[in-house]
Amino acid sequence: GTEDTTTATTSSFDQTSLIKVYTRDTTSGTREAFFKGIGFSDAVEDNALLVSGYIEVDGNGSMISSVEGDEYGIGYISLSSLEDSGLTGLSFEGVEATEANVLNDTYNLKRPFMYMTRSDWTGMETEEAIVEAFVAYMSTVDGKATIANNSGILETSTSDQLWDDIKDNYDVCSLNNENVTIRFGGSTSVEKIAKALSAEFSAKCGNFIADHNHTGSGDAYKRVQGSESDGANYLHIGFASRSFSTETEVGADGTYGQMCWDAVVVVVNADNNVITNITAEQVKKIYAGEITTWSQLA
Amino acid sequence: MENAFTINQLNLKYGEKKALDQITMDIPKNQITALIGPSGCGKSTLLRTLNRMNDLIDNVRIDGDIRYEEQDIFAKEYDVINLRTKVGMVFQKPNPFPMSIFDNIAYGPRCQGIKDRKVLQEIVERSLINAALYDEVKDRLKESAKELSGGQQQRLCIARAIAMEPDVILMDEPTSALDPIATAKIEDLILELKKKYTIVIVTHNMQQAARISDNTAFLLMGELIEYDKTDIIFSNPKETKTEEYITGRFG
Amino acid sequence: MENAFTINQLNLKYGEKKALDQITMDIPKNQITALIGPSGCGKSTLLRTLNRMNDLIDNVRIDGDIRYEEQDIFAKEYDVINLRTKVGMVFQKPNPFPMSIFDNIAYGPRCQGIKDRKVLQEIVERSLINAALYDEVKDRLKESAKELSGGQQQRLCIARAIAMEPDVILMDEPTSALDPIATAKIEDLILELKKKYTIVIVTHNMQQAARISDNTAFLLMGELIEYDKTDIIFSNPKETKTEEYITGRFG
Amino acid sequence: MKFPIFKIWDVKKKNRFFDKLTYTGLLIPTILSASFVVLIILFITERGVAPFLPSQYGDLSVNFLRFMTGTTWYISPNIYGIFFIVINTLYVVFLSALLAVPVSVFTALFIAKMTPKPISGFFQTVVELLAAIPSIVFGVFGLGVITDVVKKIATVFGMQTAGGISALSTVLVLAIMIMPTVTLLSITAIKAVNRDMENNSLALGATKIQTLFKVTLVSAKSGIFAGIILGIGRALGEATAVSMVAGNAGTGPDFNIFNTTRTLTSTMLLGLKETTGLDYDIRFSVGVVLIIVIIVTNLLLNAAKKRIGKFS
Amino acid sequence: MKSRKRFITDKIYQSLITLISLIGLVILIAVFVFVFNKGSSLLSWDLLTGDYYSTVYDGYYDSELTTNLFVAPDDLDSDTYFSTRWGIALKDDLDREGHDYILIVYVDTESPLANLPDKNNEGEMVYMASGQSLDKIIFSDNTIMLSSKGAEAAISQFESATGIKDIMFTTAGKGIRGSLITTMYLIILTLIVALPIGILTAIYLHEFAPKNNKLVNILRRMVEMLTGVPSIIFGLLGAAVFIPIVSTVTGTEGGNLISGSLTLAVIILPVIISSTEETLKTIPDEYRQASLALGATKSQTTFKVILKSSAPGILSAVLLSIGRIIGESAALIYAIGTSIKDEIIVTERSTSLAVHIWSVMSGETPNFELASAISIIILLVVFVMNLSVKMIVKKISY
Ligand SMILES: Nc1ncnc2c1ncn2[C@@H]1O[C@H](COP(=O)(O)OP(=O)(O)OP(=O)(O)O)[C@@H](O)[C@H]1O
Ligand SMILES: Nc1ncnc2c1ncn2[C@@H]1O[C@H](COP(=O)(O)OP(=O)(O)OP(=O)(O)O)[C@@H](O)[C@H]1O
Ligand SMILES: [Mg+2]
Ligand SMILES: [Mg+2]
Repeated sequence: GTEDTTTATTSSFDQTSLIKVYTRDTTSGTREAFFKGIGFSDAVEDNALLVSGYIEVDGNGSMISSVEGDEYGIGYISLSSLEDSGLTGLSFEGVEATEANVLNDTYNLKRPFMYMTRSDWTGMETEEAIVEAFVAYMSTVDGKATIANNSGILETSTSDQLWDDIKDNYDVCSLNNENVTIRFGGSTSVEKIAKALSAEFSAKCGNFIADHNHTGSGDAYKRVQGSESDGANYLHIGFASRSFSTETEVGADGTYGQMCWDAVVVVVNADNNVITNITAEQVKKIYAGEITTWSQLA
Repeated sequence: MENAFTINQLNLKYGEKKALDQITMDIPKNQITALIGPSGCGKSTLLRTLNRMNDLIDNVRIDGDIRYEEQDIFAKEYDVINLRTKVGMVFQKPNPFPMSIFDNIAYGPRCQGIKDRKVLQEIVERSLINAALYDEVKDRLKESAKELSGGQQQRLCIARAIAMEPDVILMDEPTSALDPIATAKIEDLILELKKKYTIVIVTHNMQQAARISDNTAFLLMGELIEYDKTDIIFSNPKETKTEEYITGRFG
Repeated sequence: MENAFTINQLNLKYGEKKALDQITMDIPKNQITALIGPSGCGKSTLLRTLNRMNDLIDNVRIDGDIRYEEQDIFAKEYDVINLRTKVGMVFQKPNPFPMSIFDNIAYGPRCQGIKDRKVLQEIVERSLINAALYDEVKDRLKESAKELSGGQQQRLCIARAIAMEPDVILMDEPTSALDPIATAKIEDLILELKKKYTIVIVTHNMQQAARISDNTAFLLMGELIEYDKTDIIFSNPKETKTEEYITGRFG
Repeated sequence: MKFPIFKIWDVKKKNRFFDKLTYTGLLIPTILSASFVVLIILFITERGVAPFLPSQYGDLSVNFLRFMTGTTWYISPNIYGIFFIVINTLYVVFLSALLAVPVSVFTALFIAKMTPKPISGFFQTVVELLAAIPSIVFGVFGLGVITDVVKKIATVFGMQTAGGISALSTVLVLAIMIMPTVTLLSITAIKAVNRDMENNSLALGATKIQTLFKVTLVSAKSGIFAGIILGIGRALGEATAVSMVAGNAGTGPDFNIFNTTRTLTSTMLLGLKETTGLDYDIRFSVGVVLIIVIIVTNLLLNAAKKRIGKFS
Repeated sequence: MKSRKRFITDKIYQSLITLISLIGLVILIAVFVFVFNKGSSLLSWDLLTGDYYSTVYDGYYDSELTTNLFVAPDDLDSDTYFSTRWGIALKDDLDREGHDYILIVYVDTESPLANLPDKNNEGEMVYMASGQSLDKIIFSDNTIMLSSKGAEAAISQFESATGIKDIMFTTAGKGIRGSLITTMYLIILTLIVALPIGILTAIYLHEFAPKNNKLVNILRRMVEMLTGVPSIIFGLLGAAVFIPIVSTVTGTEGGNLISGSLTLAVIILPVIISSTEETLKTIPDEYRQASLALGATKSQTTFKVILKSSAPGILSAVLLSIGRIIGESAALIYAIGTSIKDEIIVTERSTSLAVHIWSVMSGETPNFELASAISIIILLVVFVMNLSVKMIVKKISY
């Protein structure tokens, strides 16, 4: 049921029903941000701690369609997709999930979007120059505007420069790069932002070809500096929707950084008229199986 | 003399093609009637009409009538299934079902709703004995019927037809796929069956017709050219066409 | 009189089953030799041995020898493919390839590497004329051979064999699937072909053997019971078994 | 008169040579075709075995026994239990076959024997087209339609499902997915039944339905069974659609059709691209188990098929 | 009496079969209806033939803005906003992937926007026109217009703006032409590889291989086992084996059409082998004997008679394979990748319609409509293939 059916079914919401708990799988960056944010870090990689009968879904999209189909469900999604999702986003600890609240650090369910470039550029000097320019572009007024336009959460400051101001530092962009392919990849969550950035930056940088092959955050490090960096699916720049692991994904200095933030928001079905706000304590109890029915929250 | 079938002004068309043309003939009870004629003359078609197996072919149009035991078999309320239990049929190529010998013969009775194992056993045995097959297969009733030789398979098919206790048995070139020894056995069997059943047989083999049948009908291009006692047809046919065909060099 | 084949002490086993037992006989050139005998006696087996078609069956063991034009056909270095181009074969069921009439007949020559369209055209026409089929099909050489009637198909198969210019033609019950009129045409054709080719024919039809063959061999359970001029076999056989079989009620 | 043409000995030699060449030449593609399975098995066992080797993962290596008998999937850092997943997979696939087979066989009967030609041609084309729909579309259909239906069914039974996401939905999606395959192969098998045999049955006074059940189906059973085997193989190997409606339960086995479930394939697919290290390799171990399950099922079904097809 | 009872049971069974099979057919047709229902609104010629990537135009406007006021055309909808100073009408809309964007509804011919200097190529111009999408503007005062804020906000920013440092607008994009062409290439390349290997293997196994030979049985078993391998595993094989091989040979990098085709070829191999073998089984032995008796060699017999007669059966195998190729996604994600392309080069990456659907469905916000629209196109392709193969079969079977 989408928005149009809400009024018809609201009255039928049965508070004595069991809460159905939806979670992403253990590899998900969203899951990591969520469980860490609610103070339930052990559950990031341990399904056994979760209430029995939880449902594990394979992506943000599945999460949306699943909770959309279950009036008694609870889950968490990326803030960027909340608006189109048809779900109700809950305030967390009394703080509404908004960009402003993320930036002023009052809203704590969030995760960083990261990028990492190659460290070994042997034989790809032009590509290196373009990627370097691209990274610079991400922190210009222009680049930040585009990131924000695609739901990335970031701070702008008056000291930000325009691309016009710095483009002369990047000679490569005044050349014709129509035959150069830059390979983007990594997280699917960052795909939309990355595509928007590359499309407009290509126009500003000699029309290089942007080849996007987004297969997951795990491939970001793997394909730029890790085990597959010389393999068939190597990338020039990869994105991750979480921090790079300090053990297994250590990139060379200066090759990685944060693009922006994404917030995670706890969602319930649009028919759910029980709550609009939830505390970390409550969510934790729900996911651990200590709170099992909606009436306990009413 | 009583008739099993009375055929009157029977016409049959496959689409636009006329296959039977104004056939009128009686088929007497407890005799063997042979249908002969060159290939494509309509023998099989006529035979299949007698138990309405032609119903299964699209595009068949029939007029005229056939009476079986005084009843019009084309009448709307006529029970075809019942007709087929009374008028059994044996085909040119032996085609037992992919089941055991026992199940093959019990098939018809079972379709009639007979379930009692003992009754079925009795029917199977009797049919096999009547079809002169019992001694050869009595020890392997549970084995696949496909493992029998061609001649045995054809006798099995006859046994299967007999098991229904029909009044009439239609046979379409029942021996043409068999070797002479198997043929001889089947011919003996047919002569034996005549005591109890009315038999209509299609054959290419002039001598077979002469040897076993009481009456012979000669068809040509869908028309019934001549129909008479077998000895008359073979010794003294009225029509020159019949004579030409009979005395052809074939045998 | 010259011989096409000289068969000496031929034994053949399918696995453990003996199918031919010490066969010794000569097959004279440019005559028609008929093989008769009850089903399963080994007629087809013997025939297939003559052009080594038995090679295709697993588990066949042969000893003894067959000489074709003085050469041992079982010799290691003997060229089987060549043998088969010299010794053509026609089967019981007409089996044209699913191609046009023309391509059917041109098939053999093409396999020999003849590509010239004109030459092929000539071969096809001459073969069809020799097989007495030309007039019936000359306007539709491009049409599928499957659309011909059974008798026409069988003549097509004969034409196909003739197209190879063989010396011998083996025929395994070539008319048993045909109606009498088609049978007559084929018999005429066989008698015609005899002028050019050596013919060995297997038949169930005693009268056919009597009508067309020069020599007749009677086999029983893999053994050659009697082999002689056809008129002697049919009028005055030496063996009682032969007599019993010939005078049996079968035709 | 002889045709003056058969003197071309070199052509004959060429033919003979080509014939020899063919014999050996054909062996090459055959061995090539056969070798792929070796390649696959080597490739995935190489990775699939790694998680159990202390030499690869040291203290983190997975305990094989616990892996094979476990009833919980993934507890950090190295506890993976696959036993319940195998059971759930077989359970779900069994139920979907139970549903799909009769419907498919009846549909095949209907199309092959009970409808006039133009209509049956239309239906057959529908079924053929469905066989080509990408499986993800069935997943979408499952999520959009089937889960809704299941949710309602559950309410009737007084149960609460997770918005319809459940074993039952998985069963239904799989059943719909394998129906085209089973139906098409059954149609082929039924159409191949000798018409004479059916006529014989009718001539014995059997009704059309009796003939269909007792003769046609009996004669076609071997072909129909081949279709069922293929369908079950497809159901076992299906990943995309299943993972959308299964719910991926973390523990089990669970035989309640209204609860969520987890299959081997959904386990492999889930997070495959985000994960690294042990958690990545363990998915290949699941793949090995899946292949073994498929092969064993196939062997058993084929043995059953041989027995069923005894008389035909 | 008996006969009457039988008549009734007969009718009951008959209705039962009809009922159950109709239920089956209704469910199957429901899948169709669902797909059509969801997808038909997006279906258009543009979707089929359009580029996936939109062309980005990047312009600026630093001249004095004339004080002329533009007049809105009178056919504008109520949800369309008009700037009298710049002569442009905007509206919020959803693109084919379901994302919000600002649609340019109208640009006055006199509008400065209709004719802007190109920011990146001196001396050239870019032209804003209706149907394009407005993405981002940096005005002279460094205020920024973002499409995510909606059309109304954009217009109000326009109304107060004096000059534009940077304006980016794009063509519609999101077309599937590239994926459609890739799919066609995949079908052709895959069949080119798999058909000969599959048919020759089937011929060997059925015609040439010694009967009851242990080794042959093992080979056969191994081929059969391929049928059971889930496609996701084929994908991993493709990534680990075929991509490197192709890369080495062609000198290009990464997944490509060829490696994808090779992987698909392995997937359909068992289908082709088993259907061809089934067909070979149905060819009467008489043909083989007749041919051999004419002095043909075994290979001549096989290739001239047997293969020719089995052409209809092989064609239906082709049909089955095409279905499989078109529908496969799990394997291709690994063996060719998910990058959607507009210009298709066989040695480079691009992706098939099924993977395109997968991308659409696995993004942050799944888009049922586009997925369904692409499915309809897949169904149409299969339908056309289906009909043509059936026609060819009719033609070639004697
Ligand atoms: N199902 C059918 N559809 C159309 N025409 C048919 C059909 N069955 C038979 N015919 C045609 O009707 C005519 C009579 O056929 P029928 O089979 O009765 O001949 P027949 O005398 O039994 O021949 P044969 O001795 O070859 O069996 C033939 O011309 C035949 O081609
Ligand atoms: N391929 C085979 N494998 C095993 N046994 C065979 C094979 N072909 C024939 N036989 C057996 O060899 C014997 C002779 O068979 P053959 O076919 O030569 O007889 P025939 O005289 O031609 O009989 P018919 O008149 O029935 O054609 C028979 O007992 C038969 O069962
Ligand atoms: Mg007939
Ligand atoms: Mg024989």
